[in-house]
Amino acid sequence: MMLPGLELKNPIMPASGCFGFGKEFAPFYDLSELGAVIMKAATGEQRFGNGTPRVAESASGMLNAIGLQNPGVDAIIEHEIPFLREYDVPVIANVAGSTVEEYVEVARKISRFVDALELNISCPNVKEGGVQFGTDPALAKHVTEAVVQVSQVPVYVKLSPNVTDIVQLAKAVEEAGASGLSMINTLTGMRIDPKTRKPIIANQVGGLSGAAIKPVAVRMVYQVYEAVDIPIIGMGGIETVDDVIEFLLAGASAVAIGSANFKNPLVCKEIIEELPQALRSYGFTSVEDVIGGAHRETATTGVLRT
Amino acid sequence: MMLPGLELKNPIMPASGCFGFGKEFAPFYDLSELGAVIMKAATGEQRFGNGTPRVAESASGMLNAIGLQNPGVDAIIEHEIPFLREYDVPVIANVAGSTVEEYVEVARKISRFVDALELNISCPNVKEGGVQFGTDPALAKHVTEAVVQVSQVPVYVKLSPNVTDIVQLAKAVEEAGASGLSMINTLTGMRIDPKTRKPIIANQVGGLSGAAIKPVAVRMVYQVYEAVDIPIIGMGGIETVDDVIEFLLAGASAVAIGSANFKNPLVCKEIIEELPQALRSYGFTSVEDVIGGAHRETATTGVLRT
Amino acid sequence: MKREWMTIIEHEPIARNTFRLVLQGTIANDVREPGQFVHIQVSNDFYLRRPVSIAEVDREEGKMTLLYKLMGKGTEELSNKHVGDTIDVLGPAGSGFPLDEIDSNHALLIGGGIGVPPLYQLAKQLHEKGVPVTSVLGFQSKEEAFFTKEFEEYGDVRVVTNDGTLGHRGLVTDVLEGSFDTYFACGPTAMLRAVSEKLDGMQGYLSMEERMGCGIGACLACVVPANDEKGYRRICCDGPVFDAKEVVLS
Amino acid sequence: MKREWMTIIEHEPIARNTFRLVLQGTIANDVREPGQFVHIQVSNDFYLRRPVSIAEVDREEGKMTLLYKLMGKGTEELSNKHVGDTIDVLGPAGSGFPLDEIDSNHALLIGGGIGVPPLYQLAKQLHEKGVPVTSVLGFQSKEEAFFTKEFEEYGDVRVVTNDGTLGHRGLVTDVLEGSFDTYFACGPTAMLRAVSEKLDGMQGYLSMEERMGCGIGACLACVVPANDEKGYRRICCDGPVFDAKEVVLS
Ligand SMILES: Cc1cc2nc3c(=O)[nH]c(=O)nc-3n(C[C@H](O)[C@H](O)[C@H](O)COP(=O)(O)OP(=O)(O)OC[C@H]3O[C@@H](n4cnc5c(N)ncnc54)[C@H](O)[C@@H]3O)c2cc1C
Ligand SMILES: Cc1cc2nc3c(=O)[nH]c(=O)nc-3n(C[C@H](O)[C@H](O)[C@H](O)COP(=O)(O)OP(=O)(O)OC[C@H]3O[C@@H](n4cnc5c(N)ncnc54)[C@H](O)[C@@H]3O)c2cc1C
Ligand SMILES: Cc1cc2nc3c(=O)[nH]c(=O)nc-3n(C[C@H](O)[C@H](O)[C@H](O)COP(=O)(O)O)c2cc1C
Ligand SMILES: Cc1cc2nc3c(=O)[nH]c(=O)nc-3n(C[C@H](O)[C@H](O)[C@H](O)COP(=O)(O)O)c2cc1C
Ligand code: FES
Ligand code: FES
Repeated sequence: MMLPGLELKNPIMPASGCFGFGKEFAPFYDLSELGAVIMKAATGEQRFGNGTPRVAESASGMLNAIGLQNPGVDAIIEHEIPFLREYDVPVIANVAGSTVEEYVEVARKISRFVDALELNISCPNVKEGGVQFGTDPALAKHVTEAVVQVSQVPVYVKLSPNVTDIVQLAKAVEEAGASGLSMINTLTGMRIDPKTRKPIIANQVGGLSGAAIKPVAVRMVYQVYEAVDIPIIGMGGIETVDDVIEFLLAGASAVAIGSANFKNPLVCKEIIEELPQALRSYGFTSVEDVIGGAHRETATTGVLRT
Repeated sequence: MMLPGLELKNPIMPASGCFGFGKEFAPFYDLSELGAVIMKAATGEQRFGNGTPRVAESASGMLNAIGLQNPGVDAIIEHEIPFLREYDVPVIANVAGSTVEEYVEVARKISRFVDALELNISCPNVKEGGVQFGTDPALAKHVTEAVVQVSQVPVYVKLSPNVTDIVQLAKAVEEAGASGLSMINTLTGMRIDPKTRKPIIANQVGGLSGAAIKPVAVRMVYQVYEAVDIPIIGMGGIETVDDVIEFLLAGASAVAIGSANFKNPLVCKEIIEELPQALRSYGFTSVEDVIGGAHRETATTGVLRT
Repeated sequence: MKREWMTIIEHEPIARNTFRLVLQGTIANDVREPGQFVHIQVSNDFYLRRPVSIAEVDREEGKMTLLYKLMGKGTEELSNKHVGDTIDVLGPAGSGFPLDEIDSNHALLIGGGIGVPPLYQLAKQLHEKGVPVTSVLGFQSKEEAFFTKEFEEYGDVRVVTNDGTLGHRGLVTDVLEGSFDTYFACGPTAMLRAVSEKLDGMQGYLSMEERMGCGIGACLACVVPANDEKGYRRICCDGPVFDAKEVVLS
Repeated sequence: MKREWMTIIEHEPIARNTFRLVLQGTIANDVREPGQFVHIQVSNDFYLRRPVSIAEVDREEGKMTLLYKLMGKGTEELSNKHVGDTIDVLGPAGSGFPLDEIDSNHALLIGGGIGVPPLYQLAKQLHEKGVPVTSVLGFQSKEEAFFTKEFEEYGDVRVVTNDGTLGHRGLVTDVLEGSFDTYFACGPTAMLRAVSEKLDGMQGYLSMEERMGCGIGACLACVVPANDEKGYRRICCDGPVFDAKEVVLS
């Protein structure tokens, strides 16, 4: 499978922030088996992130407010990317920042060492920068243009679901030159503990991920697929091979798996192994055959039921 | 407890669309035990709603696209309200429409027969009208003003979570004269069935409700509580008495329970019975004591843990 | 109608992917008509309940039999339950076949696949009433067939399979000939439509299916268009059984 | 580290709201140090795993003991599991007490409440190494106390309860006097801070707690500020045990 900048053995990759820089998962399986790896966000300088607690549990999901903790773009290039480069797997850098200048700096530096960028304009967990770029189409367009200009590799823009009109955002970044989209990031949420009477997460709000958000993610992928001509990496609540097929049918060309890696560190590998058989059982001949299928299917429900 | 137009025995009420007009739940318990009843949406004329399937299951939640099926405001006044009026319980009418004129007509007619209106500008399941009033602050303000003007009872505006900035919407309807807010309606979502390759719901998209959306709802109530001076009826994923306390701490003055009535038709009654003991066990002396508590609490976590 | 934790007292496979489940509890005492169903909360992992017809009931003993087929995750999880486990049941739900109103000299029962179960209690009660019964039972193949012997206790049985591995090869609509005055059908909507077209003019009752929310008539998830001013019926409470002239099969 | 379905071979209450759980499986063979933990998926109803310390391990027999207290829904659900059930475990996780590096003439172990468990395997291995051990075990009350006898097998024990119903009345920090050269503490952060201030200057190791996501070092949920250029440590893999000088207790 070919996507801009990426030659994928399969459409499965771990989502940014849920896989570190790969090292912690390497003892569990060979990272070369993955379609690609999306690294944890990189910013211009080292960041220490938010206070703890940083995670909270919710029904079929979790909240997180890590706050873009990372060692900074230079340290990532020097200490993290070489490890991933030992594997036969495309590497995608997740690019974050508080200002357009920071995004541009990170993109310029890191794009020489990776196969594609995922432009993170949707992190809800930092006070300044990040998410407003993802909720205002004009700002989204502006930062995308700037990053596309300096990047040596294709740029996928990661969209926030916390918006009234996701299609408008998607079109804005497509116009700005994005080679692809990555969606969705987390929904902003909060948990309050009746015992302490306070938000569980130190940052008060956090990003909701996991199976709970899958219907919102599938809906957004479906809507955006009809409106843009660039490929979509779909994510949000994927836990099983059926979930992967649901995203592909909605219009994703590949998928990323985030929080499910915490439930089961082997989840990506297991789904990759199950995928061929699952495709056959639903009557598909290839992954390409599935992509966007829900937009084409006209048979009546009864026909395919047994 | 007093809220505009409502004298509540307790802060628990069934949410609109999940309780019909009460008749179906009357065999399970005495409706007079409820804090209030929020009726199914009323429109100007009878509506037949969307095609079936209208519901789909998701992780810790469900999608629905009923499409505002209802017998029309006149039939509701004639055939449904009298039944509820036999109980000692405040009745709230959920007012829907496709145009400002329809909202105004429904509100004018029905407000003489109920204790408060819940202005539904947030139904995601009808093609025209409904949700755009809930996503554009100027439109929201306009329809609220018009309805407040003709209503003989206080108007609670029901907000949609499918927006970039919920606070902006809340402020707009407060300015327009809303006596309270009701939040949240459902998040727009989709499920696709790998077997049929099509969206499960005939309407394609539906509204996500249930425990899955609770963190989003709590976050929105928390943010809006800080920005407005009118009371909030909180809802979205409430299933237990702890969930009720979580919404009250976030800033809700009362709560509504929706889809959980389908899992357990006795859920409202059971939570009403459990509430006094739960309040005591967390050290509260009254419901009022809890409302907005998360905004005031400053003790360190350790103190209240045992 | 009530919510109750019923106890599983028997649970066994009876055909390919098909199980027989016997539940004990007071909901069984409340069953009024054949064709009613129960709304089952399989476990906390599922947000919605699953509707399953009551295939047989012993009101005095407080026992009811369900026959169900594995169709997805919920029924699969149900099949893992053991004798002695309890299960969250809402019921008895819906209006069944209006036996009291029915005056028939020869009844034709038509069941397709997992539409067969509610007809079993119906056959039994028609037989008790002295009405001669002919049952047409359609399955995909021999492996999927069940209860064909049991139906014989209450009258003639015509078995049809898609692949001909048991009984007649073809569709239930191939073998509806005879001098019947009333029919009762349960199965996929496509089958119900074919049957009602073929038997147009005869008094008929259809048991319908739709995805449900509440199961008690409050949410309007389960509607089917109707031929009158009201314009619709709720399958969960106005049905699942309807007079064939009452509803519009789309 | 691996993911494995371990079998429950013993499960019993040992104090108020406190349980002893013995698991069998190959994860036990892999345990390296006292103070490591396992990350438990209690059931499908819970999205996050729960970290629980390994209180005792028998590597040869492939058995490990956990001691846990009911603190919420996850531990409550765990307490409903029966002998013979299997449970989804990730482990052994984290770095424990670095026994090989430790050269002590008299070790002081300080455990508060449910911080006591990891010290038990530590006491045992220090004892085997020939290091004299004094254990200070703090509980809220007599009903909450556990394993005080068991610790006596490996050295002196000083029991402290908040309400004085067992041993000394007060806090663990009241009874730390003695000629110790190394201390090992596990308990609430407030206790760890008090202990490390009181024993400032002595070589010390702290076992810490934080809400976790992955439990394997990938998500950065579980960080604690550190005194060096890196600026932080991950409790789940750099810890949970740290040199007291390494981390900043806020
Ligand atoms: C009145 C009535 C009586 C029924 N009686 C029986 C019976 O006696 N035996 C039997 O095997 N089946 C019966 N069914 C069908 C049965 O409800 C479905 O097969 C079952 O709900 C599938 O659940 P699942 O979790 O295995 O499938 P999934 O596809 O995982 O279910 C997902 C959701 O869709 C719903 N759903 C899927 N298929 C159907 C369907 N055909 N009808 C209604 N809801 C559906 C489920 O309830 C659930 O909410 C009956 C349905 C109705 C409406
Ligand atoms: C390294 C380590 C070792 C531990 N060892 C033990 C032990 O041996 N015995 C024991 O009883 N407890 C131990 N704990 C604490 C134990 O993890 C929590 O009591 C448990 O997670 C509470 O889960 P719950 O579902 O009952 O509570 P809930 O409040 O319902 O849990 C909600 C979420 O918060 C997390 N959480 C709540 N309290 C804590 C806490 N104190 N630390 C970390 N996460 C928490 C849960 O894991 C879950 O994700 C240890 C914690 C850590 C970090
Ligand atoms: C702990 C955690 C950290 C995350 N960090 C990042 C990040 O650094 N950059 C980013 O773009 N997304 C980040 N995300 C979002 C995920 O990449 C993903 O978009 C989201 O979690 C939805 O997918 P899921 O439901 O499979 O987890 C993070 C998510 C989690 C749970
Ligand atoms: C089947 C169904 C029908 C609904 N109909 C309405 C409606 O008519 N008007 C309205 O304002 N909200 C309607 N809602 C939204 C609920 O009132 C509520 O806002 C939402 O479901 C979130 O609460 P919950 O998670 O407790 O269900 C409906 C929800 C469901 C599930
Ligand atoms: S399922 Fe709710 S009305 Fe029928
Ligand atoms: S819990 Fe994920 S890094 Fe520690």
